[in-house]
Amino acid sequence: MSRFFMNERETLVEQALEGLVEAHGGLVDVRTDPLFVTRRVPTTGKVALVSGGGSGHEPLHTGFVGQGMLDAAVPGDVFASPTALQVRAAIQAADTGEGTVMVVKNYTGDVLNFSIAAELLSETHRVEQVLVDDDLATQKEDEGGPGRRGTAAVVAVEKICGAAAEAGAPLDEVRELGRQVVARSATLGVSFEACTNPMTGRRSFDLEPGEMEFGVGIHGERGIETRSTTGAAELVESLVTPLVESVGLRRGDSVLAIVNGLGATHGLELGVAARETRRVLDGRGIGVARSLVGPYVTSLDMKGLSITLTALTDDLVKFWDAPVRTPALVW
Amino acid sequence: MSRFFMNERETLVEQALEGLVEAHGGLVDVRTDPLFVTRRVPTTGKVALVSGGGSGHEPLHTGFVGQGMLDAAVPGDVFASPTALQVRAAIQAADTGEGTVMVVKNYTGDVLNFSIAAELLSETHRVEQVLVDDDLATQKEDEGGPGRRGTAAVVAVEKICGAAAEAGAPLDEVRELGRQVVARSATLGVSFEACTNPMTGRRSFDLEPGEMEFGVGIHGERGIETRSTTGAAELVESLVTPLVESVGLRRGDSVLAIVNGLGATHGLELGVAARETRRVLDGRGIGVARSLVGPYVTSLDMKGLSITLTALTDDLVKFWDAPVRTPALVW
Amino acid sequence: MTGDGNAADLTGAEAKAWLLAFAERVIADADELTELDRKAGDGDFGWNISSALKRGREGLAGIEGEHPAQVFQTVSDAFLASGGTSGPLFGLWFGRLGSGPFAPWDVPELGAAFGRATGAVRRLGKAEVGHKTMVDAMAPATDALTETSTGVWRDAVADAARAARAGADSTGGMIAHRGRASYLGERAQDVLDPGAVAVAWFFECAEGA
Amino acid sequence: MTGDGNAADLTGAEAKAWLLAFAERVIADADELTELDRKAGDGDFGWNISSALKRGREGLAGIEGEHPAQVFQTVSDAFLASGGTSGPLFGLWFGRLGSGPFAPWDVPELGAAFGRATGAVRRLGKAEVGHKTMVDAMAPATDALTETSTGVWRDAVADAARAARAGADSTGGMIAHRGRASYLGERAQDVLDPGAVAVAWFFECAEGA
Ligand SMILES: Nc1ncnc2c1ncn2[C@@H]1O[C@H](COP(=O)(O)OP(=O)(O)O)[C@@H](O)[C@H]1O
Ligand SMILES: Nc1ncnc2c1ncn2[C@@H]1O[C@H](COP(=O)(O)OP(=O)(O)O)[C@@H](O)[C@H]1O
Ligand SMILES: [Mg+2]
Ligand SMILES: [Mg+2]
Ligand SMILES: [Mg+2]
Ligand SMILES: [Mg+2]
Repeated sequence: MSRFFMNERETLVEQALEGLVEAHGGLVDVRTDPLFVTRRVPTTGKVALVSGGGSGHEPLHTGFVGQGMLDAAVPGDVFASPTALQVRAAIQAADTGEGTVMVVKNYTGDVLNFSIAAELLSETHRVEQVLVDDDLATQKEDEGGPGRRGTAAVVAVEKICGAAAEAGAPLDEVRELGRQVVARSATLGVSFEACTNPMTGRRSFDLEPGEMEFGVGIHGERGIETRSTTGAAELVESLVTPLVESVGLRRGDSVLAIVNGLGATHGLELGVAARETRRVLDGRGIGVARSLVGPYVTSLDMKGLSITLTALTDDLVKFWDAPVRTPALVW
Repeated sequence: MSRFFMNERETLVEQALEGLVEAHGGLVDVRTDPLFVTRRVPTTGKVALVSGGGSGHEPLHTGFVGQGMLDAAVPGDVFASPTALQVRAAIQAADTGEGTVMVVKNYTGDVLNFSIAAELLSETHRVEQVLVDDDLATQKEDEGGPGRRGTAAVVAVEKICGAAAEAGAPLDEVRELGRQVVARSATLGVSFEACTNPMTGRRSFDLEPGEMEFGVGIHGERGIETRSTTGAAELVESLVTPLVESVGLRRGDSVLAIVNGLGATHGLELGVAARETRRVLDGRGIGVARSLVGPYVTSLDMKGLSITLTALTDDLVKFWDAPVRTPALVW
Repeated sequence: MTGDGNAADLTGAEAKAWLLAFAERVIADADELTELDRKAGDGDFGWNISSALKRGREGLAGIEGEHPAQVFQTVSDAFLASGGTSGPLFGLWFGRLGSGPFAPWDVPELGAAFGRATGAVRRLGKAEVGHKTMVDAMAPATDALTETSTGVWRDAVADAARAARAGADSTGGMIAHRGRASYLGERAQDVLDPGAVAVAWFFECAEGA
Repeated sequence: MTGDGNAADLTGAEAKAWLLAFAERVIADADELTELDRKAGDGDFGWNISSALKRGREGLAGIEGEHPAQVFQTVSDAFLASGGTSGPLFGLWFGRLGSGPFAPWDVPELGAAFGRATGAVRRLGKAEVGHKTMVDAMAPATDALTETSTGVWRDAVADAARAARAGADSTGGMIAHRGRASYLGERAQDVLDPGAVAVAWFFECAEGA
């Protein structure tokens, strides 16, 4: 039996979105048939920013629709890509003539459905794609593979591209900014307890007491290694060190740090993680110029967290700091 | 072994607060020895609003410090009252001469320590108290008992008193507004899985598959009854019905609904709960004028949620809508 | 047969009858496709494609069938609303066909439409002939349509059907390079690719329509 | 003994010596108090009060002891930083004493200060004599201080100590109405209240100081 609070599985995502509108009706609106979320008041005369993916990661992406961030978000079923039809409809609704940038996390289904939607609109719409593949745990040497997964860096991409679009940047510039954020970002996650399947109530993997799963993604899959649990200081060190190398950070650089809860991680734990992240980076002479701490890209009720570092430039800081007004992010 | 992410238990709360400042340094500041959180830039010439209580409920209260809400928050250890010394120091720091309203959840330790702090300052400071006791599950007939527990209605109290104080309302008025909110509010919670003790990793109670605990508070204690799990529609009905009665809501009334996650409850689940809350109230002709949906008053990693209804007046709506700028609430 | 234009051209009504026949065939024999996907994938292909075609059939019931483009577009939408890998790829294929001329199609137009459609699937699926996918049937069928010397659409499609069938058969013996079957390597070598088989059925269904 | 005022008045130095003696006594015999709280509560009273008084001792080491108020205030802060129920209540008690005159205290001032302090504890703890709490020792001791006819502080406090001891002893046989012991009802009836015992120790410690 499931302990997941819902009515039927079939209506879960749509009913949850009705709740989103209940809570944030001033910011967002939900369209059905096909299902997607738009801004309450569509904005014209700017590049449209559209994203989406499987559900179960809330507030991603639907919580990031609003002024200064997404124009539309397209939710699939839990851990399943939205359909190309949904994506196409969302682009048609959001694009007011300045073109659309799609922010897509690198999963086969998402890439396929977003690309096909764009392809089908190619004669009427200018659609560009930013592929987010920040997860170091899935770094492989082979060229033919699916490449790295997309995880929490997508929040930075959506925030920064959203601000640029809002500021009137043209299509190519918004896309290039997004690609720049991706190129400057890396993420690693760790899990202390797997998430439970909403239908069966079973955990997606088991850990013995004293074990944690290193290098997890956001779909309940196992990571790259099962390790012994350690204190926060040591664990954050082991997450941050490969990120620093991968992004190529050097003394004097400054970063955005996203300390992301995977679902059931408590605010106290994320606070400690944020503190340790700063401490580790301080020790390497790298400045944490901005940080975002909270459950922004979740994996149902997984216990764990991910850390994302994005190397900043003055431009990126400017767009990060620009006002945003969405259900999950406001400043 | 614990799966709770931290360094040592002794430093947990303080390190988590360093993380809060890391993430929201523009809004809040942490003082140590004794430990409390203040606004980054103290505001003068207004009534000070101070709250606090045990940790493990984040973002409550430390996440509600900032413009339009609290001036200071005083965190105890996990599920333990802060000391009177902390409270006294926080009041001394926050009170700039217009007096202080303390918002206190009704638990013996909190009441004692806040009252004693106020008592000790009675010759130099004007300190008033709003006691929050919204939890219907602990309603008893006997006069001598500790009375109802304080839970999620405290968010409404802090928001509304905060706005009034910011608008320049005098001490008595801020206190009366807070008491009015308490008198017009009621809360009921349900748990699908108990929270785990950060040190032992043990759940505070066990539920068989297919069971849920009705009427829980926010400290992992059992509720009033173990019931069979039901779908969201039926469960929300069973939570909302007694609230409507207790608050004395009638057709045509309008409410603030707080749909609060207790820690490990997913955004999808809270969305469904918000939708069902609106549906049940609609069916009774009661309007949901405002809703707040999210994990605002948590109980570590408890799976479950609470629903709070506050009967609104024009005044309360005005203060609810007033701008707020805190780590956990911004509009 | 029905159709107001030249009998050699594919009319909307004929296209609609063709697609309805395809839907019927797939819905009737879905288990056969599922069985192939069970051996070489995750066993949902029959369900994916038949639920798409049930939706497609409903869509077709609601349109006149003015020209082939309208018909293919309707079926495309049904596939695009589907999950799995095959749903969006078939949706794209039919969607590209759906941007063909808004009038009966002569054989060169037919070939050009399928050329664009199959090209899009190859590009988006990153699949070539020999990768053991639907493209192994689509590509030779498309070649047959574009290289045919007949001017009668039924004859051209019959050529395409033969080529598609041969292509589908050739997937038995291939090691998959795309889709879930690629995880199985040699273990699924003997199994026909269900996507390719479905494409063969598609071309074959023109005959009775 | 030490002290610059009238030998009959309580000086800061004397108050400091008194409190240090109390701290020593409690720290040495904490287990005795813990044992009582184990029988009638949650067994942490000895630890709560002795850790507060260790902090208090450190605080006292850092001050001159200019007048009793400063001494009591210092000890108050140490208790206010403590958990449990007794920590804040003792913190309040000493805190109220700490707002007495900034000079040596004569006996009436001493009585008045304890009157305010005990009154505050009764009010905040909602505890009356007979409820089986620290108030059962505080109240009679305070009465003894305010009603005494002596003008010498040591004599007055000796009276108070006798009254406090009698009060503490009276809690054996009481059914608790406040604090954790109240959950146990008759089952803890025979146990002395540890808070009251600690108050008796407090007054008794003035003698050697
Ligand atoms: N990259 C690809 N390009 C073209 N066709 C593909 C590709 N991957 C899979 N296919 C086709 O999709 C079929 C499987 O479809 P389906 O069962 O719906 O997908 P899934 O693997 O997501 O369950 C395969 O038989 C194959 O023909
Ligand atoms: N309401 C009250 N008023 C006065 N004293 C009290 C009250 N409740 C408890 N006490 C005192 O506190 C003592 C217990 O202190 P302690 O062990 O620190 O508290 P806790 O019960 O929180 O562990 C009791 O022996 C009693 O003297
Ligand atoms: Mg399949
Ligand atoms: Mg599948
Ligand atoms: Mg005790
Ligand atoms: Mg205790």
